[in-house]
Amino acid sequence: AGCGTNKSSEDGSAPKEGEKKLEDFSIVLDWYPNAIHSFLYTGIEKGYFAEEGLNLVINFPSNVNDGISMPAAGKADIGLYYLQDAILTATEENVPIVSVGALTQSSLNVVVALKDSGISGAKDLKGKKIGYSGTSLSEEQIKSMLENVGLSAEDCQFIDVGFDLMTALTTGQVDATIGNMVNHEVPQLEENGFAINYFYPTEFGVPQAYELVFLAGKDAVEKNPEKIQRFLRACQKSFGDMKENPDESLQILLDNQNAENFPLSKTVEQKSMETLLPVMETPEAPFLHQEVDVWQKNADWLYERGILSQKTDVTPLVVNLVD
Amino acid sequence: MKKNMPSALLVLILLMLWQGVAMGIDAAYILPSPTGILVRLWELRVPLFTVHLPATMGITALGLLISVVLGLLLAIAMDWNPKLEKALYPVIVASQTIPTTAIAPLFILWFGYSIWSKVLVTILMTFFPIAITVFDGFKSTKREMEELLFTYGASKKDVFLKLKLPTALPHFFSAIKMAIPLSVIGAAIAEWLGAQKGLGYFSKRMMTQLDGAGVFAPVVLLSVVAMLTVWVITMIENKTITWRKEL
Amino acid sequence: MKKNMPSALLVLILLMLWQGVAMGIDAAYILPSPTGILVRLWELRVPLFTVHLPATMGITALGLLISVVLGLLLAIAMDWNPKLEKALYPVIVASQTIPTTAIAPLFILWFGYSIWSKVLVTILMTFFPIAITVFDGFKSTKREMEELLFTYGASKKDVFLKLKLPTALPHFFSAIKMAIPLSVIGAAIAEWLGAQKGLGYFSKRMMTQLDGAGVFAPVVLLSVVAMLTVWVITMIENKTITWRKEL
Amino acid sequence: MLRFEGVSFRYPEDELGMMEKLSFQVENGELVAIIGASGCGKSTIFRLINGLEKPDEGKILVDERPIETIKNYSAFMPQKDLLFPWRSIEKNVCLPMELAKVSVEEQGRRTEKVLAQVGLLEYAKKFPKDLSGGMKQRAAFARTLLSGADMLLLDEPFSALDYLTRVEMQEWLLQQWVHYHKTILFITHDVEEAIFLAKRVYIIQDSRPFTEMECIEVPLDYPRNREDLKKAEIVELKESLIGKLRRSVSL
Amino acid sequence: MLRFEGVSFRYPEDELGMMEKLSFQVENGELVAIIGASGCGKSTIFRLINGLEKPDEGKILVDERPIETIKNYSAFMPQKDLLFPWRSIEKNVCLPMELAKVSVEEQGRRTEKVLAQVGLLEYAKKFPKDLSGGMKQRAAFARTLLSGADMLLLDEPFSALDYLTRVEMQEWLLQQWVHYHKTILFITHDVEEAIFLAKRVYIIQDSRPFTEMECIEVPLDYPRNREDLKKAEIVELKESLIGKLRRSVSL
Ligand SMILES: Nc1ncnc2c1ncn2[C@@H]1O[C@H](COP(=O)(O)OP(=O)(O)OP(=O)(O)O)[C@@H](O)[C@H]1O
Ligand SMILES: Nc1ncnc2c1ncn2[C@@H]1O[C@H](COP(=O)(O)OP(=O)(O)OP(=O)(O)O)[C@@H](O)[C@H]1O
Ligand SMILES: Cc1ncc(C[n+]2csc(CCO)c2C)c(N)n1
Ligand SMILES: [Mg+2]
Ligand SMILES: [Mg+2]
Repeated sequence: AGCGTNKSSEDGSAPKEGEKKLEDFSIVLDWYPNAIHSFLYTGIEKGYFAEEGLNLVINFPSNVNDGISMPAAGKADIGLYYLQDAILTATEENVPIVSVGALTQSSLNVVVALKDSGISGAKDLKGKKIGYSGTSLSEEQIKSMLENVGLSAEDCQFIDVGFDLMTALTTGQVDATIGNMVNHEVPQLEENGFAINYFYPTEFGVPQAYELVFLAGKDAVEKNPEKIQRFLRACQKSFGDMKENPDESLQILLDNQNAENFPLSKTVEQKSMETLLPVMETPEAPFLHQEVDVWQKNADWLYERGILSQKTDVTPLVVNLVD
Repeated sequence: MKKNMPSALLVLILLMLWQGVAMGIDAAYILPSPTGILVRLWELRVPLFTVHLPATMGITALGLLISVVLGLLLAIAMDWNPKLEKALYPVIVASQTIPTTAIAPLFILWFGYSIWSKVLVTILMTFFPIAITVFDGFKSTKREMEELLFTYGASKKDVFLKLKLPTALPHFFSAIKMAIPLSVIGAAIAEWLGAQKGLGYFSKRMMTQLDGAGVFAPVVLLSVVAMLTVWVITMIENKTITWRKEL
Repeated sequence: MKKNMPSALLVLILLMLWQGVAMGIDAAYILPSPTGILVRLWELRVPLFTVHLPATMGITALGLLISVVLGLLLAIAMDWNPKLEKALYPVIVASQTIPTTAIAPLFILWFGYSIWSKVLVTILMTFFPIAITVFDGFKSTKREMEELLFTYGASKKDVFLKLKLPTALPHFFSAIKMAIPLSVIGAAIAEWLGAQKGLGYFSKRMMTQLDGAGVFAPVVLLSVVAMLTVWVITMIENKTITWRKEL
Repeated sequence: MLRFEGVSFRYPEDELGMMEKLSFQVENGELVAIIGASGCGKSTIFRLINGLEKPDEGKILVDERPIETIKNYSAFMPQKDLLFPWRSIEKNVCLPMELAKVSVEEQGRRTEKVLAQVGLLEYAKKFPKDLSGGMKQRAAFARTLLSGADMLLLDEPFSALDYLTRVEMQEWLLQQWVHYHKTILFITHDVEEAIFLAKRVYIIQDSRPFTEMECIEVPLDYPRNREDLKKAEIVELKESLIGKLRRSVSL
Repeated sequence: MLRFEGVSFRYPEDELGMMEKLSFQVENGELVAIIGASGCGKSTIFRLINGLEKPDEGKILVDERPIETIKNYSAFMPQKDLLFPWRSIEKNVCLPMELAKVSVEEQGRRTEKVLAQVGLLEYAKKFPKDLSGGMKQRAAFARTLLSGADMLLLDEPFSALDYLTRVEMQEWLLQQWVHYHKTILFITHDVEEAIFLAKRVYIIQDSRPFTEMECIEVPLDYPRNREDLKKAEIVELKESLIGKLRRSVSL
């Protein structure tokens, strides 16, 4: 294993020796595999990636931001990450990254609290302990929600709980968490017998966004766009299967799950799938489609909130490689 | 000053190398340059020095203090009573092999996000090395000297005070010097598990934002503080122990 | 066997206490009971033993090996050349104060999810203590003995082989025994930072699911392995070093 | 009174026993020398008296009480100086008094006196590593004298001293003995020293294990004079003692 | 040939110098004794010859070459035994030969022979801690003899030995000397020993710093006989030597 500074040379220029020899293509997920990732497993199972000459290697993130840092450092071909965080990191830290596709057309991120806590909207968050995954935007989202309802965020406590969003909430370590997915955490908590309240940050002034986007290294996209195109094509094909036959797709996911590590509940994932399918592809936008406009709106909002230090044109961040 | 020249030179060369490589890579989120780190340290001086440094220092100081007291007590107890030694020593050695960091998340369930969950991690990291090193120090007293004291009718306490304590003193210093970095590591780990302030927390936060220089700034701060402490202790040691090669 | 009785008894009492408290709390995610952990260990035996244990052992073994080799080489080099010592020793001591864990997330950016990012953390945790302890061992040779060898016309190499090496041997053993638990902790930390397998990783995942017994199962496994290794090394040490109190 | 009653002893490392059913006794206030070939077991006898080794068989009594039951009955000057490197000479000499809880002023007084007598006053503040071999031996001797015990066990106390210093130390020891009338056992390789100092001389002979020690009375009264050593009977005694020293080692 | 040329030396810890402008010389193949009061600086002279201390002034030459430029010219037997605790007696004795790259068989042969001569053959496999004080001293002596150097420096080599063992060791040393004709310097407190062994005796007198050593020729030829010591002139010499030993210490 080498020290990877000359990142693109290994990935980009591997010669294709016919159909047999598959090229490794590594992806870093945003979270542990769940329904939203079904299409990837389906694609592997059905050989769609192999058809494109790719051997898809799925990595789970070990840090919350691996989805952006690994492709940026050239240690992965693609990563799944959150749109607003991607804008922030890419512009503020000059991380050479571009988005090559959107996974969902709307936000899924919700604030969750136990019913007992009496938190049912942004106004109740004042002075509470709020757990988040360490993405700095979560803090800003809470603050902006509070200000949106005319409160100040002064005495909110933010606690970085990493991947332990659900446990921090259920064990009473925090009063509310942000960074839960409406499709997964919500039904999961309900199935586990917790009565919860949840609400979207978008209800309180945070702009709609493609929750998750595919990020690739700028270099890699410029030097070898074709490789990523192949990946995206296979994804689209896989998503087609997922849409056609969600149960089969889910089953493949469940078969591939790492039960000892992150067991999935079939009923929860079924609910999740129901929530997801309508937002991953809409009548207006096909799967993976993204509009620079949505990006720009978010960037402008970030600037207004004082999070982005400059007004930024995000056009270079968005590259549509397939349609 | 003069005798530190070679070392200063080496550090300088290493820093220059680092700077060179960092400038070559030119991606602060992969490897920030030393100058970049310094700049960031300056920019962040207010939160770092007023909030995060005190928080981490509090954890390490408290943790170290408790560890030293506990470790010494345990070492003394084991030296005092062979039964206790037989019972405790293997357990201590064994307990040292427990990867405390792995169960550290549980501490948060026990103590919440209070300082104690972090102090506990620090204690668990430093307590065992101190106890064992000091105890080994007690054990390494010269047999013949112990016998001599015994013939003077020395009580156990006398043997302890007059012979074992001086013999173990160098070990005690080594233990402290070993424990300081460990306590810092312990605190950094603890702050990862969940904290609202502290240099470890700060560093992690910067990592999430891929702010490489920001990751290093608190690390540099922490190790400067640790270095100073180790240096002070070495000074005290050199003043105290003049007979190392004569025993 | 018999001489381990007190220790076995103590462990038993502690375990029973633990069991009692755990049953009192009756919330495995806060404090699992020892029996619960054993049951879980049994249930999880296949993935633990076939996947995660080998992964972690690989990291620690590789890390330790490199650390020992590097640490010894460095200690020898510093002993060999006073200039090197002057240059390196302060740097090594200082570098020990760097909370490596805090910058460890960067290693993943350097080495990706390969084993090397984890091995690096392990090395950084164990390398310095080994180098320093062994070097201190070299330094603690008795002055008069060194002088004697010198009058025999011993070369530097001779003094090293005939005097310093035997003198430092006990230090070497201490260093190894200290490094083993540290390497395990290092591996556990590294696996936290990013891994797809390994006992530390496994334990962390179990935490996310609030499976308290599942958190402890790999921890128990790890420390049993570490304990066995330390035990083996202690056996070797006792066979080798019969003159500790005579020097 | 010190009494060995049928004491047997063997070092676990050795095949042959050291001594078997050894009995002898030393009265209170006696000054007794032990001589014998190198490695014959002299130091071992001291180790037994001090309780540093346990007899395999038999009893060792001091004032009719088994030594296991009493404390502080003897002061031992070992063959090696065993000065503590972290204590100055002064502090080293104080050690037994510290243990006996002697007041600090008293310690200071006695230390000063004894250091003057062994000729180390100007070295009081130095550390053992700065002293010559003979000086260290004198410091160890001074330390032993200041322990309050009634029985002194001296293992080759003057071996590293030059002739004159040695003679002075011997004379000084005799004075001390006459003054305080402590029981003194000492090991020496210097037959003349044994005769000059001791009332009785025990000789360990070569057989291994040895079962008895021959005892020879020195026909001199105290106070003694160096000139006495030139008396014909004493010169003869000396020759006969040397003759009696059969080595257990085969050269 | 060993020559001191105006050597001055002072331990940094001391105020007073140890020696000043000291000059003397020892011919190759000579056997020379050094006597002097305890703490007068005898061991220090050996440390200087060995290069363990550097003279503040003056030169020390061996065979006309400054000692800094040569190696392996002397074998030193220190006052303490300094046996390595991790080596058996056998291995301890081998040490200088290992350093001189003597073949293993040769080492074995010589070790066995010398151990037999010092009466430690059956202790060859034992470790230092299992030996008596005198035995350790003999082991250290054996070790020194086996170092190949042409000049032996013996610091009180026989101080811990009983009279008979000591006499035998002395005689054996003389034999060795006659046989190999090495240069031997030894420190002793036993004036008789000095006279019996040495051709010349250096006496260090009390003034501090000392500037010269008085040299006395022993009027005896080699090989010598113990009986010679009873000659009137030798007895007289002995008395006069003792008379000359002025202590530098004030008792
Ligand atoms: N390492 C040292 N550092 C400082 N002073 C020392 C050192 N070694 C010896 N001295 C001093 O030097 C003087 C002479 O010491 P040296 O060992 O040469 O005496 P010596 O003639 O061998 O005496 P002895 O017969 O008692 O062994 C002593 O007064 C001692 O205090
Ligand atoms: N700790 C020990 N372990 C094993 N054997 C020992 C130990 N100490 C001494 N011996 C053995 O016991 C014998 C007698 O030793 P001791 O020290 O009593 O002799 P010594 O008469 O004092 O001789 P010296 O005059 O040489 O000091 C020796 O043969 C030695 O090998
Ligand atoms: C199933 C599932 N649960 C939680 C997250 C984490 N997450 C969702 S939104 C958000 C905040 C981004 O600023 C975070 C951390 C996920 N990715 N997938
Ligand atoms: Mg003895
Ligand atoms: Mg001397």
